[in-house]
Amino acid sequence: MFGEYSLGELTSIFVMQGFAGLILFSVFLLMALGLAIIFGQMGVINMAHGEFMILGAYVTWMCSTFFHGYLPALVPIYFFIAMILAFLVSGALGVAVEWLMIRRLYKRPLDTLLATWGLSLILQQFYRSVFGPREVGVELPQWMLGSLPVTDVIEIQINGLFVMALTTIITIAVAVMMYRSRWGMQVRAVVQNRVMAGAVGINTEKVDRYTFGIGCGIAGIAGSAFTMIGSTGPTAGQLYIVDTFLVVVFGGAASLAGTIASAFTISQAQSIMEFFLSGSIAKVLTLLAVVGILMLRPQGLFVLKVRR
Amino acid sequence: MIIPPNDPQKQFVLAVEALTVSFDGFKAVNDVSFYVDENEIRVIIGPNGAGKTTVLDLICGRTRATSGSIKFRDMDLTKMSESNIVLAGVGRKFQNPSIYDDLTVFENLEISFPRGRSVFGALTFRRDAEVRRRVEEIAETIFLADHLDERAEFLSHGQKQWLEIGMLLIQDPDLMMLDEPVAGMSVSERKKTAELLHKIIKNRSVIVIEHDMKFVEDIAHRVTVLHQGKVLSEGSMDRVKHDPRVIEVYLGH
Amino acid sequence: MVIRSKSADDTAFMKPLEIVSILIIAALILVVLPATLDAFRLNLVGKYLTYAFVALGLVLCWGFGGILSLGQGIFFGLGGYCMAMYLKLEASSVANTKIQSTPGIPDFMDWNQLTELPFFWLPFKSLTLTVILIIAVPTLFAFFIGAAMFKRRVGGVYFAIITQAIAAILTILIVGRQGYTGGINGITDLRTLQGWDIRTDSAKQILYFVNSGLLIACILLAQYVKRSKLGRVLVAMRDKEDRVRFSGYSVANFKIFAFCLAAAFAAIGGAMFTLQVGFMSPSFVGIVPSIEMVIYTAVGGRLSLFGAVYGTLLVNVAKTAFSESFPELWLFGLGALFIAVVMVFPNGLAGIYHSYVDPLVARLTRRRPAETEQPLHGAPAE
Amino acid sequence: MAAMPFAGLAMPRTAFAQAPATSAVNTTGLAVTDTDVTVGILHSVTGTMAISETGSVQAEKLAIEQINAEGGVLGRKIKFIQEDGGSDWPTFAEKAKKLLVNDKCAAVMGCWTSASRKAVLPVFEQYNGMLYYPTFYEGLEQSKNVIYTGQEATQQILAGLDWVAKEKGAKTFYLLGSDYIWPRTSNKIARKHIENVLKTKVVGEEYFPLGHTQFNSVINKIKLTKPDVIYAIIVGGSNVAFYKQLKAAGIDLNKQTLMTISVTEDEIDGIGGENIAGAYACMKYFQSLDNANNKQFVSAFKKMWGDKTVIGDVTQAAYLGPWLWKLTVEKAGSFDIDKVAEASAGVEFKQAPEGYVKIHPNHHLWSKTRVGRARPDGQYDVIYETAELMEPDPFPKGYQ
Repeated sequence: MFGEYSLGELTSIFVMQGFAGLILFSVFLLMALGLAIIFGQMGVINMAHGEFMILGAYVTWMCSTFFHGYLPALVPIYFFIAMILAFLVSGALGVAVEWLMIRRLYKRPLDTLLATWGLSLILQQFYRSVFGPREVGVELPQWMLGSLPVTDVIEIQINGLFVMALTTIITIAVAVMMYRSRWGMQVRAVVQNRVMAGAVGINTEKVDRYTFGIGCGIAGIAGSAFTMIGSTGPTAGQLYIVDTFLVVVFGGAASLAGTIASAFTISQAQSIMEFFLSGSIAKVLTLLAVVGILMLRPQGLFVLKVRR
Repeated sequence: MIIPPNDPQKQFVLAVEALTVSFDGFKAVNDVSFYVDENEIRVIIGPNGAGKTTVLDLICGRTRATSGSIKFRDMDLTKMSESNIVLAGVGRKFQNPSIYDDLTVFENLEISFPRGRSVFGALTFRRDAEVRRRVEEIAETIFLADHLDERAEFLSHGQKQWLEIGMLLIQDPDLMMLDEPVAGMSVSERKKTAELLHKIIKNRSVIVIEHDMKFVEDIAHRVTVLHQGKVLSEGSMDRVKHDPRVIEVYLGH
Repeated sequence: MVIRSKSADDTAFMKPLEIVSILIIAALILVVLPATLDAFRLNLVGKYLTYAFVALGLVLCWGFGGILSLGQGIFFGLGGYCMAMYLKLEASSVANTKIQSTPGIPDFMDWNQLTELPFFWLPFKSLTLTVILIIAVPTLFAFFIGAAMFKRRVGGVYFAIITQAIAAILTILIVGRQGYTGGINGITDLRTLQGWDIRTDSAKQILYFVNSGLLIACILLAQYVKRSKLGRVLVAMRDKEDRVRFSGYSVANFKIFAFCLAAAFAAIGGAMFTLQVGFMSPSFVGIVPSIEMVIYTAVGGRLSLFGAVYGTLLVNVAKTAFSESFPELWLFGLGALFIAVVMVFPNGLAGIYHSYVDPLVARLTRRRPAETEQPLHGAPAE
Repeated sequence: MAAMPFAGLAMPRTAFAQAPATSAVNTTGLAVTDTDVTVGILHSVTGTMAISETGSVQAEKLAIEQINAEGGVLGRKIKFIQEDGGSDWPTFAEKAKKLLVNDKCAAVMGCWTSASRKAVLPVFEQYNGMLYYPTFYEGLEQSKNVIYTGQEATQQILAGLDWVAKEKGAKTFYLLGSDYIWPRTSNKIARKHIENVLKTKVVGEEYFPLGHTQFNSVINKIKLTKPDVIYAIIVGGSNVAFYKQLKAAGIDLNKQTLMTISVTEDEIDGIGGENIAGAYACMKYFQSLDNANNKQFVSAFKKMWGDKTVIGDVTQAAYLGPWLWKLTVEKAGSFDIDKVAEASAGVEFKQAPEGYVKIHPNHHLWSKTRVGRARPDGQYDVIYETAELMEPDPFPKGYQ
């Protein structure tokens, strides 16, 4: 298929394709981070993860409408405010959900799956009733649109760069929180031995609640960022859920490094196959490969071998 | 300090040789060898984290060895599935009582009865006179004859331990492995358990992990002391008790 | 030995109360509903009852075995597609399709420039082969999934997510390969079964009874499995998988069996669905219907075979009633149902029955408690 | 469990003076009384399709209200029963059956996706109902019991391709689509036309699963092959992702010609006008259409449903449904389905917002095809329309 193109053209395309792979990687990672915290650290299956993302997207849309209508001067920076608000709103909803629902179900992971599925249905209908069944369009500030021309052919998408930067920052923040902060220590302590952690004075309920809240908050940020590249509608959250879970599970739930590696592997595989094959087939092959590997390595790519 | 087989031709029930398992570089069991005779009661002692339970896990196939061999009669257990190891005649009781809470005592024992253990065997399994007789006989032995209809969930801790022993017993294994059978029991329950063990160890080899030294002394033919994944000492209780290294790491404090 | 335990005698295939329960169900779906509902509503109930097959299978594999599959739609769909392929071939006789460029093949193939029947359609020219394949294809597929996963000890949440991914893959494939599968429209416009018009009201009535008969047969089969030692091994496995393994059972084989049986039930339901509704589409294979089917089981009580039927009927009747009057509210209701059944009534209708109705009946009839049905209300799976 | 018919809005009573006797106009037991007649509205108001179908429901309700205000049909006020298809095809079939069998609706306005239409079609044929189906679709279908008020694929596609070949001198095309029957069939027709009629070239053809959100790889392929025209038939949420990513990748639609047949003003609402400005859409109706009928229609629609609502091709086609039915019933002088079906051919609607439509004997509509160019404010500028009405041809020779 490449016979008719010059070497220069091919090189440029491969550079851009590599960049496309990186964007996909960032997107996958951003989707999966919140879930990796919730599922990996707490063992909770949050089927409403996509709906928390969409909540962030709706918050962003509301900000966009508000700033364009009332504070046009601040439009160039509204996106940052929107992301912070998205984090807070989704996080707050997460904390409430944990308090009302999840905390009673820690011993029954499969049941949390069903309960959060119910939650996702309720949230979808809520969005439909409040924001209407149609998709809403988020108007981005001018500087986030378009691309930077590097050569004649190679162009780097600004929103792609933005997503990559955001993903990097959030990943580092999560890593620092998990492995350097007191809170992270407490979370890991609770994960490993709930009773003991309680006994040494850790408020396990509070740790659970905020862990869940932070996971949901990150989902909100992801949703906010995805308004740049995807759609915002009541059912848009469902588009992400299978991919997200596969990334987390494939990475071997418990480790951040695993999630990163898995997002990287899946995104590269998909992006490369999409280039050489048709979109549909690429998707099927990627999913099949992930499922196949999970069957061979049920604990995911990265997991510590321990005495059971 | 490992006692090598005096006679290389001698047939042991269990021969563990150079057994090693490492978890991400950490050697939980390191080059362990020991041999169990017919009808021998072997007790494994050692401080927490010495690798005692891991050794049992390795024998019954729950954990796979990194290297080394485990021979049960003529079979190499390291290559067999858990269920085949059981079918070969190795039974194992877990540290925490591992019974089926939702089933009655009768059903608990019945499930362990060595018949109809394939899928279609289980579908066509009949609760005939022989099953009933065996179950009732075992229940009598483990002091639960009056509790056959009770859901296992409602048994006391000690009774649960006995039930699990009963579940092993009904399989009639050649090699029985008990992980802390008296842990968490009251004094009177302990006594009864000792009595029970004495009754059931006839005609089979037994490996016991135990912390209670009085109890160990009471039943052990030979004792193996593990420390940090290695065999520290082996021999009669008397001899082990006086081994200075053992005193230092274990009995001393 | 003189000790006689009640358990020891308890070898009957059904306890008296279970016989009563099944008679009530049989009376309800074979007599009461047909007598009181018009043809349209009865056909609807018939459609709902096809989902009850799936719920029944889930009781065995999820309730008893602790294996939550979020991909039962796969098997429902495969069973339904097998049936639909047969009916479509019958509907695509050369006489019926003479306006096509290639007469004698299904219309959607013609639209996609296929000029001959793909090889995997050929077996569906025979009714006998079709009936065999309706069961065999989904069961074998379940066997392969099960063997691959359970032998490697994939369980719990991982299994749930992987089955979900497989459902997603299958949907994309069916939708994308439309020349072979009918694509997103599914296989539609099915008319006759061996010349017998399945679209008439009388045919639908007959199919309703066939469906109900099959459902009762499946309940009896499930009851047999539940009452056999295999049923107890499944419960035991859900409690203490390792203990079962160390009692000499191959846990994986038992799980595969439960999963395959559930798949076979689902497939029968799918085939009956196709017959009664007259088409099959990929919208049953996907994630959403698969999870909805789990909720039928949960509402009925995940440990109750009879509950599966009631749960399915209740949820679907509620869905129809709600969406006729308040379509916007239905999703709130369904969502709340998911949450309530998990948080407040983990044993569903059967649990409510056992905790409220049963004691009441016992008091009224002054039976001694020892004779009442001993519910198996353990902690919910996992 | 009975549904609650939502009565039409208040209306002048005087209009029902000269109504013919019910026994004469309704010989088959439809829900027709001396004062009113019941029709069904069957669309998804929940689930993924609610996004698209909302506009259709609104348009149908508007048409019914206007008809009632003018005196109804054969002197009878239209009442409607609305059912929710829930974006689920079997539910559509179930509800269709309910509307026909239980509620005896004289006509049903409904469905959006081909899949839902395929699911209800046997129901309408078996129970002899009348369906007015509004969406542009792939063709290959024709039924006595359906009036297709949207365009079939050749009507929509051919004129647009001719235009782009002539005006833009396009020689190479890249075909894209969501992976299901409508885009695939439409692209098939487009490819035949491009290769056999225009004698130009297709340099790529690709499909994505419904709901796909990552298009960077295909955008790179497009950059590599540099087609003169991107021909895109992507639907739903994927649309939004596709156009946003296209714009971000630096493809300026003012320089790169892109033609779509799937993006109406409704979709632009979600995509954002600034992301798609410059693209060409080819369909029969745009909200900005400049004629008196349309101005009236747009202002009535906005009055009823709010200033911010937009009207796309399908919404307009849905609006035609109740009107065409009314005109047909009055032409036939009867509500009987058979008579309505028979009388349909030749019915003309001169007040159609799109200008003028006429029902063809094959139950599709004669209509003009137009090309619009997307503006940043989410509207289209109509830049071309066919001189003649396009004849509907659901089974096009040479395109199969």
